[in-house]
Amino acid sequence: MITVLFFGQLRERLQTAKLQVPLHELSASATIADLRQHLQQKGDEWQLYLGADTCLIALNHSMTKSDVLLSENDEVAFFPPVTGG
Amino acid sequence: MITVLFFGQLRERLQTAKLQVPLHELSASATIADLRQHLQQKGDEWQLYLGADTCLIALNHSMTKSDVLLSENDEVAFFPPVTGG
Amino acid sequence: MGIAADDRLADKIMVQDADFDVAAEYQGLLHHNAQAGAVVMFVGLVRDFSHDSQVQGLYLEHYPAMTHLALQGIVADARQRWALQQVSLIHRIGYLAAADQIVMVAVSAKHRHEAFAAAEFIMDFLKVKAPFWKKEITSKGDVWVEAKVSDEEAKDRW
Amino acid sequence: MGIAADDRLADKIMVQDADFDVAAEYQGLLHHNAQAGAVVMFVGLVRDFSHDSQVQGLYLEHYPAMTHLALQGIVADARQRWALQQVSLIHRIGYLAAADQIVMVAVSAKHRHEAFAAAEFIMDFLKVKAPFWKKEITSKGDVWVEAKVSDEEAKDRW
Repeated sequence: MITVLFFGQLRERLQTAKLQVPLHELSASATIADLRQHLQQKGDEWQLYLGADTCLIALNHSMTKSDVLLSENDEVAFFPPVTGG
Repeated sequence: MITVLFFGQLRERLQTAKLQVPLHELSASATIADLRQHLQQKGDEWQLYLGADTCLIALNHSMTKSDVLLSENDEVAFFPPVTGG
Repeated sequence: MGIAADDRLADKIMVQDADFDVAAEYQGLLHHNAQAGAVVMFVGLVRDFSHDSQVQGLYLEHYPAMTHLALQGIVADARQRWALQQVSLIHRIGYLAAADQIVMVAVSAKHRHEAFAAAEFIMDFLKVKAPFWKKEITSKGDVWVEAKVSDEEAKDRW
Repeated sequence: MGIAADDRLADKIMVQDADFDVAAEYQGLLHHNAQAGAVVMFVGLVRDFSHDSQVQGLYLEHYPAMTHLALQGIVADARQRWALQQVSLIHRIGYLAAADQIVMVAVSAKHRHEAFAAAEFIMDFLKVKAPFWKKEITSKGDVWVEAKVSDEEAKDRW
């Protein structure tokens, strides 16, 4: 199972803070890009907001890129550019 | 009258904190360089320590260069590189 | 409530709702190390909203499982680049009003250049790498703060 | 005893024997301006002499008629370069022991880059332009501290 989290404006727009995706629902050797495409099929908002170039990704609490392979029990987070400090 | 001050190691080496030089003892249109040469004639220590390239000069409380003209009642200070902060 | 971690160098990294006391953090930094020749402290504050009377405050959301790790990573990167003594980094979350303190970084080092550079580096990376999001609470609803291109550029200087 | 001057922007520039309180200076800086988004404070301290047990303390001599003017000029130069809110600059003179505070500069601004740059600029210029001289008091006599080439280089970066 992959745990997927959303933060900030993305969480509000998708009206979702957290969801889970069984790894077997994705293609074999699935990457974060595959997960993202899978999620974008959930509806127009998902297509639009998860498709944004500015969308950042963390894998298991570290910033990462779309081409990284997923493993069972991974935690993936999608969020807009950060604005702390 | 020109008031001349010395600070830091220069004050200690010359054993002088302050002295006064009548402007008329210097050449007409005397510069700080002329004052410095005049003072260097006071003895070997004066020759040596006032001749140092690193010696800094302030005229009326602002850093300045040797080629500046002197006026009556000027205050000239000679000192080594500063080491505050 | 805060999440604290002291690594082997006793860095203090906190993410907390509560306000912080700059004086206590300064004393704490010096207490750990009597060799400090230079201390640089940065405090980021909520600017007065008087230019826009609709804004009533800020809300700071974060990614709890990631935030502390991200800050630790930034401090570790700074330590790779400069010889530092102590580092303290505190970031607040939750509701904040005008003039409230948001973030503090304090760095001690033997020499001033290291302390200045590390403090600015930590802030520049925090601004684009640490998972915090600011929302302005206004009388007409909430507005997410937009990321600034200048923050990305500031990071790229290093 | 101190020599104070408040220019039109209420900068605080002090040359004094007495110690200073970083917390009070920080509060004073904010008190003058509720618009501050960024505060950078630098404190320079007497490093521990334990590497050299002969050193017992420092003595800081200055050129009283010039010091305050020199510091004012440096702060004015910083204001020419960056949009700053308040500036506080305090430098101590006289006898200082290990771990004593020597100098503090605190700058508030809307944005962090201005505050960082101005604080470091003021320290870099103070180090080579303000008429202070340090002497180490040792059990074998007094030794004047040598100026560092790196300080001249730091100033030339600006």
